[in-house]
Amino acid sequence: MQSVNQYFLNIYIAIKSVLIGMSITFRHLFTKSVTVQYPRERLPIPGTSRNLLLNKIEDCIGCDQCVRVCPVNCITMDTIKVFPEDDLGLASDGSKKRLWLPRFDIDMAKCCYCGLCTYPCPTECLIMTDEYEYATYERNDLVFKFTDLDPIQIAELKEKDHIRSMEKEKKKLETAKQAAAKPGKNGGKSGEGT
Amino acid sequence: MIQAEYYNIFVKIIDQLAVLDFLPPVWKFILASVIAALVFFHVIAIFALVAIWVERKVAGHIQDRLGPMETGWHGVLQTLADAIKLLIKEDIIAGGIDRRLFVLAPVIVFMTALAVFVVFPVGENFIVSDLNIGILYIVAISTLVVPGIIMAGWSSNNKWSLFGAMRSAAQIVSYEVPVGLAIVCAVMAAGSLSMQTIVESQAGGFWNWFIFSKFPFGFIAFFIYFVASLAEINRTPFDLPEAESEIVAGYMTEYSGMRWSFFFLAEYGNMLAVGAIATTLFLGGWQTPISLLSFIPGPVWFTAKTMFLVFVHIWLRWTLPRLRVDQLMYMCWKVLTPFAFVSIFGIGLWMTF
Amino acid sequence: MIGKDIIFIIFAVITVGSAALVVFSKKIIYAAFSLMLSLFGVAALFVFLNADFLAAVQVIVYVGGILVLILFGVLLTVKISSDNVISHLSQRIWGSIAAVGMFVLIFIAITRTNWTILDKSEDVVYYPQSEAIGIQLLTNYILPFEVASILLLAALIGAMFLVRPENK
Amino acid sequence: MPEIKTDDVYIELGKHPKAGFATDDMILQMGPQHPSTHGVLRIECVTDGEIIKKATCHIGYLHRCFEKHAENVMWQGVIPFTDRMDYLASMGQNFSYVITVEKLMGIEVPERAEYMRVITAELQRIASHLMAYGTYGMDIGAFTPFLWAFREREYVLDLFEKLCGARLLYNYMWIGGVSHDVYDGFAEECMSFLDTFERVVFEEFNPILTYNKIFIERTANVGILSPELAIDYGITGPCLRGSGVDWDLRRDDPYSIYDRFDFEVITGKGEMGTVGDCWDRFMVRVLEMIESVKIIRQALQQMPEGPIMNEKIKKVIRVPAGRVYGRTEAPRGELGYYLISDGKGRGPNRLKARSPCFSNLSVLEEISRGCMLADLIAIIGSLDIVLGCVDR
Repeated sequence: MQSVNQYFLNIYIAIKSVLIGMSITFRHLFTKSVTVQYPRERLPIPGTSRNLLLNKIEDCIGCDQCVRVCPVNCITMDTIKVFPEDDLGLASDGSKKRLWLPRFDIDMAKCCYCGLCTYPCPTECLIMTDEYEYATYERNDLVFKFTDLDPIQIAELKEKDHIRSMEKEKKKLETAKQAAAKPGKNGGKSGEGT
Repeated sequence: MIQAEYYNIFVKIIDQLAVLDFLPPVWKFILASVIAALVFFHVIAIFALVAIWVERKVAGHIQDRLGPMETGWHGVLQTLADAIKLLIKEDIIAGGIDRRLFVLAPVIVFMTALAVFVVFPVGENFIVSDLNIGILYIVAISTLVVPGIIMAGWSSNNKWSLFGAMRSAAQIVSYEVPVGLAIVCAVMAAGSLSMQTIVESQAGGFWNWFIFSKFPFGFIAFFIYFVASLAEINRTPFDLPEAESEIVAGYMTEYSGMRWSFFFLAEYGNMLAVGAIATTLFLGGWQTPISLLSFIPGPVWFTAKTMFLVFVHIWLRWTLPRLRVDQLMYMCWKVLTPFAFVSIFGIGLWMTF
Repeated sequence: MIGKDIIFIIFAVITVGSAALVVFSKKIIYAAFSLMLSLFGVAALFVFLNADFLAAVQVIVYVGGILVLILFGVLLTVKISSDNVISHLSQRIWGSIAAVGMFVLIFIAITRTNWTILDKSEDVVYYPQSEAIGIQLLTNYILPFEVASILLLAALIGAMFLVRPENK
Repeated sequence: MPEIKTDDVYIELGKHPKAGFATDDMILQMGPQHPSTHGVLRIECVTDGEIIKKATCHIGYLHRCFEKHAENVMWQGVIPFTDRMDYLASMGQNFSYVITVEKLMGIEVPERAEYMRVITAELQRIASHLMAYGTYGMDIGAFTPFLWAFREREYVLDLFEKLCGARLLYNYMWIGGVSHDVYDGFAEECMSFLDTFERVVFEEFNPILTYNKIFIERTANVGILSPELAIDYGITGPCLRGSGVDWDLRRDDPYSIYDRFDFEVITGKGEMGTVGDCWDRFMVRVLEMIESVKIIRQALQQMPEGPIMNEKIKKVIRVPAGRVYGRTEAPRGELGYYLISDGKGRGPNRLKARSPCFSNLSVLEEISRGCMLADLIAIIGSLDIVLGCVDR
């Protein structure tokens, strides 16, 4: 008898639960939809959102903190020390800029949007903007170049830097030679050998 | 085969065309049959287009979204665009496939879905062929789908396909029993196998429909037919043969492009067909519910009732989870079949006294 | 009535041709599906004989029942990965003797039958068969009908007994 | 040792002469591209028809060398990688890592930051369990609850986006505090979400899926995980509690400020079938969401004003030498990090993550033996694995 009751009870519960489910779904037929029609309607992006990275290069002092903290190495930075005759002016926080930045590339294809690079930036020039539609057809187009120097300038600077480093090397050699010449012959020999 | 008793609306139309007088009657009949087949192919195709759109919209609104919105007004043309995409898609036949059976299977499945439409009494004078054994014909044709599905599953040379085909065949063969018994209830009440006669015997208001007139047995029979027919056409909650979370897409896994869309057309054609059968057997076919509304023509009523049942199919699909194989069989043999016998017995008693 | 003949010939060719395929095809699965076509053709020929009830029953029982059983048998006994489900033509001599003997018997039967009854009435009056069959089954032939149903019931119970798991 | 008879082996293989039929097993490769393996998991099933004889998991398709990679980045640079471990419950992963590092450094976190951490971790638990609810419904065949769950999850993600700018991979909890303070109106938005969410769970989620008869039939008495087996396999989290074991790190080994809140630890009671079946595991998740709602309400009321970062934390973090194991109750179970530092490097010398999903998945082979193919799907879904967490 127990099992017979159970049999009918099961049928009753099944039909009841199906009807309850159907009534809920039927009610939802007339509720307002929660989606938006994306290209035409957009949800507002909150100010904190982390999307495309932007470097305000005129403020960047080339401190290399962002490069070091980035867990996926998506920032590449080259720096050239300023020459005595150049004056790069001040960054927004008042610190003096001491480096030329011939290269500041961010590969957004690698970026993991963690935002760690923006936190240590002393001049707050590296920020995450709310721009999120930057899909490209070429993967290379996702490498964003931020330097404000043109290629000719970069070439000149590199040439200059090369000369400077050569001179430095020379100076170093000379000082080494002089240093070597003073104490005795052994050091001098090794200096000549190089 | 070609009898005067087989009242055929297409033959009648062709007969009245003076241009075709030079043809012998047999050719006229063949011409009429070809036209009928073309008409129903298009009915299924257009219905499928509309039904898929409706299904997407209903699913969308149930799930608090909007569904297709871009192509045309509220996305009406979306399925058309998809159909065109399917037509021009590359026809992939993977290696290791039994090519002949693979190509033949969707044709057979679709053919059975199409052939059922011959005997539906859409209106008082609107039926392709009022076969004397109409409902038996439907049962016979719908069994043909099983070899088609097995063919698809076996020829795909894919284990998921084979699983799907096995499940589907077992399911359809089993559920033919409650479907048949539920049909017997209506046939007993009407005393005829002819679809038109069954409809005519339900004339005179909705209380004469078999779902209400033999209460509760008619209602039980209708309920059993509805549930079992859901299983016959592999709709949720009985969509095990194509359960995507279990066996990928069942017997359709290897199909793509036009061949796949034939299966899809057949599925929606079957939905329309079982809706129409349930309407004819239990909901009074083209009869008006109350005589006040008799100015609305029969075909409208028939279509409205069928579409309502199709809507319930869609509605159920987006509500319920899926059964397991053994529970499916339990439901068929231990729930639906006994209750079908009870209702046969009840209607038998009703008819006797 | 050339059109009617053409339709008949088409169905006859389908029936005989697919029956031949059943015998001669190498793959068992092809044989099984050809059998479906053959049985379907026979159903069509029944329709030609105004035996529509019989045609429907032919499709339901043979295509829906027996053929599906055969297909299940084929699918379940062989690995799907192995492609060589080949049937061999063995015992050709005995087989052809039996076939020819059967053909001769049927041919004799056809030639000796008096077909003139059908020739007299040019248009055969169609009358519903299902009703007549039903009445006959439940009046004159109730005993064979019940015996057949008891036989089927016995077969059912036997099948259930056979597949029952052994008691542990 | 039970005695094994040769006959049993033969019968199991289906090759015993008395068995009548010589049957053959079918080897079914489920995945790595399969709709319900929840990622790139391959399960090699030996099946007899639809009955699973053996289901072997093959993992590693999503292996990203996270632990090795962590040795080459700075201490704070590991946090984005922990995000990507269990990408459905990133806050929980952050939480576990940062409290481990703080334990090693021996620093305190400001009160306000602790509250923020608890609130976000519990919101994340809700989001993660919602995902489990939705995908489990989809595994069983109901599609609509999936999107409803996503709708609710969306509100949580909106809160997170406003809070820290990201929707999925937050990097919110930093060593020594949290990255962003709450915005104006966070508490009100959060409260209104919690109110509607509680109503939605009881009025929509439970009637349409949890108490649906078909769903109960599919999940009750399926994949029964006994408490002993669960403990033997090191199962943690809702899967363990579903087996009726009353164990929750938030209560039993309180970290952060969890000892200040009043909440219940939900355990499976075998309401619809046996204790430890799929339905119990599922129901534990549903009820845990309600408990999380309680915790968030209390935390929002108690939250003090103050700083959100420890002032001692420099931009380059120095961690003293030592080794430490820290653990939290992540949405999927006990998530632990074992860290070794030599005190000189700018990052960990060795990092080992004890991921809950990996341990939970290991029991699949044991509990799926002899069930049907459809049950296997139900069991995988009820274990609620994330392949990013399994493979790391």
